[in-house]
Amino acid sequence: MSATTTAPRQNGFSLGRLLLEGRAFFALIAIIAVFSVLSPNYFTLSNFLIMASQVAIYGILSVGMLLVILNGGIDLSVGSILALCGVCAGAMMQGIELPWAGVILYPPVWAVVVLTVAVGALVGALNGVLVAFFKVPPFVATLGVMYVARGVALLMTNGLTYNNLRGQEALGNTGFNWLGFNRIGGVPISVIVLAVVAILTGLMLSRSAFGRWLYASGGNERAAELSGVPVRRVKITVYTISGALAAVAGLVLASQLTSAGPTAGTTYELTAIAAVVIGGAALTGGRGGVRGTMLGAFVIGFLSAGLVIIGVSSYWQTVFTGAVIVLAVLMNSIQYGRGGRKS
Amino acid sequence: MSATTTAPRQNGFSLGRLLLEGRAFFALIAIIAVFSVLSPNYFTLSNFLIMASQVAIYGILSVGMLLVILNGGIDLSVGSILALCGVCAGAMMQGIELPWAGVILYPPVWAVVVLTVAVGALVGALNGVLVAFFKVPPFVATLGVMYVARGVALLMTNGLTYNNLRGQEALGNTGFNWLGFNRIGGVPISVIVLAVVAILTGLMLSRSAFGRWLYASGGNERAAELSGVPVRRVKITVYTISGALAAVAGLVLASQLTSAGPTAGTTYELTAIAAVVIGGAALTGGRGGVRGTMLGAFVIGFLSAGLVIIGVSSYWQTVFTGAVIVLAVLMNSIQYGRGGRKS
Amino acid sequence: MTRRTHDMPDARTVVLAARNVAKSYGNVHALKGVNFDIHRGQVTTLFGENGAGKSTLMKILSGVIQPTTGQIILDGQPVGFADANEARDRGISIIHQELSLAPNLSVRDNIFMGRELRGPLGVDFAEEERQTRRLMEELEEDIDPLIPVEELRLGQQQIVEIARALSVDSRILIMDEPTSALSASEVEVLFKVIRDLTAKGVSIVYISHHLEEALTITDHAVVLRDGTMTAYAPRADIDLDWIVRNMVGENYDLGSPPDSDKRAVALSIRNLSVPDATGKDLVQGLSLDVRAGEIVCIYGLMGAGRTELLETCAGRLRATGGEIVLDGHEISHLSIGDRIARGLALVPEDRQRDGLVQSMSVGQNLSLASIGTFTRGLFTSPRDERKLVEDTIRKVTVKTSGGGAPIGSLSGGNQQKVVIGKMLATNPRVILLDEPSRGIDIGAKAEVFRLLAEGARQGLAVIYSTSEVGECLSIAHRIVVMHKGRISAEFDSAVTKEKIMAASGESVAA
Amino acid sequence: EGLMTIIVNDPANPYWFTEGEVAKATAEEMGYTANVAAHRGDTNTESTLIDTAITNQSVAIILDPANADGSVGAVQKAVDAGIPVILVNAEINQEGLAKAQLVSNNAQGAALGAQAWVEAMGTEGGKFVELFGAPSDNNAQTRSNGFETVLSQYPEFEKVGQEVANWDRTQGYQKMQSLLQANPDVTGVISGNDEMALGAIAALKEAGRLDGMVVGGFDGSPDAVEAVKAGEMAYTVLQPVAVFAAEAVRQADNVIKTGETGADAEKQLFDCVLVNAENVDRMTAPFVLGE
Ligand SMILES: Nc1ncnc2c1ncn2[C@@H]1O[C@H](COP(=O)(O)OP(=O)(O)OP(=O)(O)O)[C@@H](O)[C@H]1O
Ligand SMILES: Nc1ncnc2c1ncn2[C@@H]1O[C@H](COP(=O)(O)OP(=O)(O)OP(=O)(O)O)[C@@H](O)[C@H]1O
Ligand SMILES: O[C@@H]1[C@H](O)[C@H](O)CO[C@H]1O
Ligand SMILES: [Mg+2]
Ligand SMILES: [Mg+2]
Repeated sequence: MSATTTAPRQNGFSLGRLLLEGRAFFALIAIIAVFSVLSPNYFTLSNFLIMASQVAIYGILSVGMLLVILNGGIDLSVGSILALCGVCAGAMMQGIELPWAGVILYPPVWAVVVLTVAVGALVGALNGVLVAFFKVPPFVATLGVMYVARGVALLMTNGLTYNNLRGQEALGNTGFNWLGFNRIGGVPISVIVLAVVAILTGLMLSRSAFGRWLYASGGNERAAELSGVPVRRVKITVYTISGALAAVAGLVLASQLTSAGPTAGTTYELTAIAAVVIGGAALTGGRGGVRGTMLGAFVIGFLSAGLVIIGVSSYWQTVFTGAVIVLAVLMNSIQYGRGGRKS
Repeated sequence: MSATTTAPRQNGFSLGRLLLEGRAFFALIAIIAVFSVLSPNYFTLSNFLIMASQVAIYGILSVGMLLVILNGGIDLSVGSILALCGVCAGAMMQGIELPWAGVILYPPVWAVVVLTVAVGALVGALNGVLVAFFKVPPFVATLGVMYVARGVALLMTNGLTYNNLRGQEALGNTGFNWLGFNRIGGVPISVIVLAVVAILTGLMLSRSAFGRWLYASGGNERAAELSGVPVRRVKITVYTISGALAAVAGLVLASQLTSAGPTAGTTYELTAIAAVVIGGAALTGGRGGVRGTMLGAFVIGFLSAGLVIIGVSSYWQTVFTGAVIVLAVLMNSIQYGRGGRKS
Repeated sequence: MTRRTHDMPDARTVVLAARNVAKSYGNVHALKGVNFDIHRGQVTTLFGENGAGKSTLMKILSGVIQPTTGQIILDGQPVGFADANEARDRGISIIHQELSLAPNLSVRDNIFMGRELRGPLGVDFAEEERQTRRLMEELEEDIDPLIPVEELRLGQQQIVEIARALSVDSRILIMDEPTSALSASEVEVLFKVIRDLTAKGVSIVYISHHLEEALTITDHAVVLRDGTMTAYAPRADIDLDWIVRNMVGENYDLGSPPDSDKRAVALSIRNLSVPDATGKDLVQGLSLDVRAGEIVCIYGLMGAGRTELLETCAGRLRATGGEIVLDGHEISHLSIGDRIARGLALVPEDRQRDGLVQSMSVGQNLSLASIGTFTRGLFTSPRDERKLVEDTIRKVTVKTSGGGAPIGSLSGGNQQKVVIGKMLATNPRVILLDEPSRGIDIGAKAEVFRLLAEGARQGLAVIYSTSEVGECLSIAHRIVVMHKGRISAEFDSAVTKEKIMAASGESVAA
Repeated sequence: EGLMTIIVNDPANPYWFTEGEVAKATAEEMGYTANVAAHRGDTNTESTLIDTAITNQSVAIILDPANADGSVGAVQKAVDAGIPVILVNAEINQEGLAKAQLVSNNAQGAALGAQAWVEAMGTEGGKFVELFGAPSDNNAQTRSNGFETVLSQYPEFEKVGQEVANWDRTQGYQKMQSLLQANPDVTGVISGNDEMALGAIAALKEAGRLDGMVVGGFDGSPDAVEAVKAGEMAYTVLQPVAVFAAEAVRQADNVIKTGETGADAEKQLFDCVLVNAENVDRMTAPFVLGE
């Protein structure tokens, strides 16, 4: 049994272990090697940065998904929450009209960001409450919320897209595209956001009481409960975080595109789940880690970018994506297949 | 604990039990009642038959999905298999060219049907092998196959739709649209196909050794294995059946549209899963039955048809669909929430 | 103590034998070249400490796992079983130490799962049901063949497990702690069944940590220690002392209750009622006070409501009436975690279901209930955690390669010790133990008793639920007998076994 | 000559498939290498594909934008990287970014279609339903408005239902079935594209209601052409996608070589043509009507 699949032990990062454990790592190396041979444009710093910024969206969603999956749940609503939050941010950037007061409010960008994340967290919390208090199976609760959130996003915009999220100097709400466009030391902000999210989550999982609670309640909810773990609180928290991270992803995406549409993020939940599972997490809960999930997200992102770069037809892209998902997990499974006793 | 959630006992059909157990039943009644009040055209025989024929597609998929879910798995590939099989049928109806022999084969319709179902079963078996032998988690295996099957369907047709599946007298391959167009005693063939599939599956689940094996391995795979249940064979079989039923659904759909396109069935897997879960099955395996699944399928189908008939906007349709899925399951959960001990 | 005390008996009666069987998991050597014989029509009992390798050996003999080296000889012929089904086809069946039932299926379906009786219309359910009823009659249990197994108590589930093994008609029946959740009278019934079977020529292997009980059924005793066989003897030559000496190398006296000085009431249960899912009261208006420093045993038959009582005190179940007062504060509204923080801890009955997180390591399981004690600000302190884990492993004598080992690699008894250690590590003021001795060896039991006695001296209040009268007498200051959700009698430590059993409604068997 | 990146919506629709294929063939004829990629209506995927085009040092991008508003950022990115972008089929709501926007004249086409539909319906009037495309696509609204403009002049026709069927045949089929239940007396269907119209035709056939029903499509796709031939569809409005896809590549080539598209304006509308029983035999290739 290895640290990517059980709760991480406390020995920090180790390249040797990484090599041994994460077969996803080999998949990633293989992908990079193959495409570097096939296209001279693949193995360049600028391309890696671009690909990383593309991975950021999925990566941020995957981290939230990982928490939910560690808890033994699943969150199908992240794509819709992403869209809903993007649209909310768009609406706020366009100004909130208060008809009774006869004014239009233009919140500054930081307020837009905070409020948007709050909306995502709220929708996530709704998932959590449905699952934890009303005992609706996660698949169904989040499937329902997926439809509802998408519908609300469509209703809010009447199907249209908010454009021009750049704000205006005069209104004091410029800076929204900073997230998507700027770079710090050459690294796109979105990649930095992903890194921060991943590191914080990694620390939380390996070093905090909450992390331990999460692994425990995902592994055996009854035993965790009897050991004093507040299992419901843990549940609601992970769905809330997942919702909030979907909002962050929505913000990053809206900022990259400087527009926000209600159909954004469709089927992203599947990609996020695939990343988590390629990264070695078990859908039954209790096993998995951030490092693996990041590898999984990069495998998917680097693969699809590579296929586009070498100009494979979009039909073949579909075929390859499916095949690689299965192969990457197959390698993981062969490794763990013989593992310890099951409960 | 009730018979819809545990392996069915053998006391046959009982209206009293149905009323008591399946809250999905109430959801269905409520839906019918509400829409009948809202539109005079809802509560008519012809509308019920049309709605039933729309339900048929999802219903047939749901039955296969039920078997997989009883086994503790999930099958995300059914929508793609549906498309792939539709396209295969289309290709065969257009004639299979054998360039080396210089002839074009036009198989008769019965052969097309048999071969198409065989293709579906084969793809399903691939899922089964990945899950049973290579220990790939079902979510991932079928997600991968979902992409691959869709890609293959697109490649086969180059993105185009096979039209004109009526066949020609001269070629002896007419009759394909019989499935989708004809009626027996006023009942659309597709509905009859659904009924036959449901009844056979119900019998299999409640009366055959295979049914018990399925419930046993979904309930506790290790215990089942130690008791001599051929758990791998059971696994492969359920995925194979699911694939074959997806092929049947693909045939029915292609026959209804008299055309077969590679993008058919997108996201149908979610609808099928929702039907199974609304019908009271547990995604953890071992609990559920055909009766509940049928109720679930009808709840979804009658709801979405009703929303169209009363002319609700498509955005609100999305919102309502999500809300009803959650509500229907919520009612189920409240019932079972206090249920017995879990393993 | 690696020398056999007797020579092997007549080899012709041996039906199944292990020859030089060894089994290793990485560098854990569970078995180190064991020879073991099963005699036709007799009961061979296997004794040994937790982790000695008993279950491992039995799994090898029944084909569940394969030995690393060595041979299995069936009727004089070397055989190799690919899996449990192959062994069962050759007449060998096993009752596993950990339950292996499908909770969603009925009793009937569990018993015939994988071996369906076929009729003209598929499975012959009526015949299966009839046979199930007959088995239940034979075991003197009133269990409905159509009830889902998940609705049964642990003990009843164990009966189902036994019934399933009996229904196979095997020549060799291996029972790995079949009675750990059974009451004395049920054990009696089982022994009667075993005697009938041996009379018919069926060979039995029996494993139990209830040594006295096991002695009454033994024909041959074999002792395993650290993966090697340390002693063999026929029934005539052994007694309790012999077993313990060979098992652990020294003798243990479970002793008598520690002195106690009456202190303040630590836990006060007043007029408590707990319903089941159907609203029927499993605990009916029960009141009980436990003082700091006092050890109270609750004795009762299966189904007396002890588990519900303890789980309600711990916060898992909700009471419909009554109060639970800890150190003068009503705690009914508190969460489980808050109760633990205030010093009330429960060691649950079913370790697989309620005790252990299979996906976590031994150390993480041990520290799970006391994360707060090694959290500094936002983060946990790995060093403090390691110290806590190592201390606890030593305290409850868990046999493991270290805190990082997966919990599933531990033997059944050692897993039980982890569950006990986890709750002791929370430094409770009141500890509730629900049949904690299930599956732990006599040495470990003595250690647990010593810990409890030591705790009591320092003011710990203990409620200890047990189905073994002997345990009550060895540890309790006060013995409370529960019957059908009420306290039917209370005794001090000077009482006799017979009196206790009579109060529980148990017919004292011969 | 360099790489031309062609980004279409979803090649699983014959319309977009043709768009990509024609553009590719034209580019290759002119000596370029060409990649066809698909964003499937997702602006994020589109943005990713633009990134890739930049990485691949494309000399020009032919783009069918995913969203009138949502694609502006992606186009901007390509322009900032110095790559000329020619938009085809759909517009973006900002001028001065792309070198050219070549689209069919959807308003004209819709009016053409509506007029043909009115003629086919005859004079006594009747009830009809409309199938609406994906709301995220501007063309859906433009066409619907075009229909409305014409039909509002004929009060004898009453629109009794409108459903979104997302350009999709199966959805067209199911929505039509329900619409038919809600309004048993409809005699006409007007559809935003051919796929939805073909779905409606299947539903009408199944209900035995196709006779006497007027179904109008939009696109001029091969399947619709067959349906017109078979007398099942009254007409389809042919979008000259093959023409402007090729023209887009030629203008891109001009920009690469001369810096100018050679056309007068950025927005260039290509008029649609009506295909009905009279001229249907003149179809020579997918989306190409011969003289
Ligand atoms: N899957 C495994 N991986 C690693 N070690 C194992 C595994 N299974 C058993 N062991 C080790 O083998 C040894 C023997 O275990 P076994 O279960 O046979 O003990 P036992 O005699 O049955 O004990 P108990 O009385 O507690 O049931 C133990 O040290 C245990 O930790
Ligand atoms: N989940 C359940 N569903 C239905 N009945 C139950 C359930 N749990 C317990 N019971 C019933 O409640 C009663 C009390 O059971 P409980 O487990 O408390 O007994 P106990 O005294 O702890 O006995 P033991 O621990 O020896 O099994 C029994 O009659 C039992 O059948
Ligand atoms: O113009 C196109 C076609 O009508 C196609 O059928 C759907 O998408 C629209 O944008
Ligand atoms: Mg054991
Ligand atoms: Mg109990």
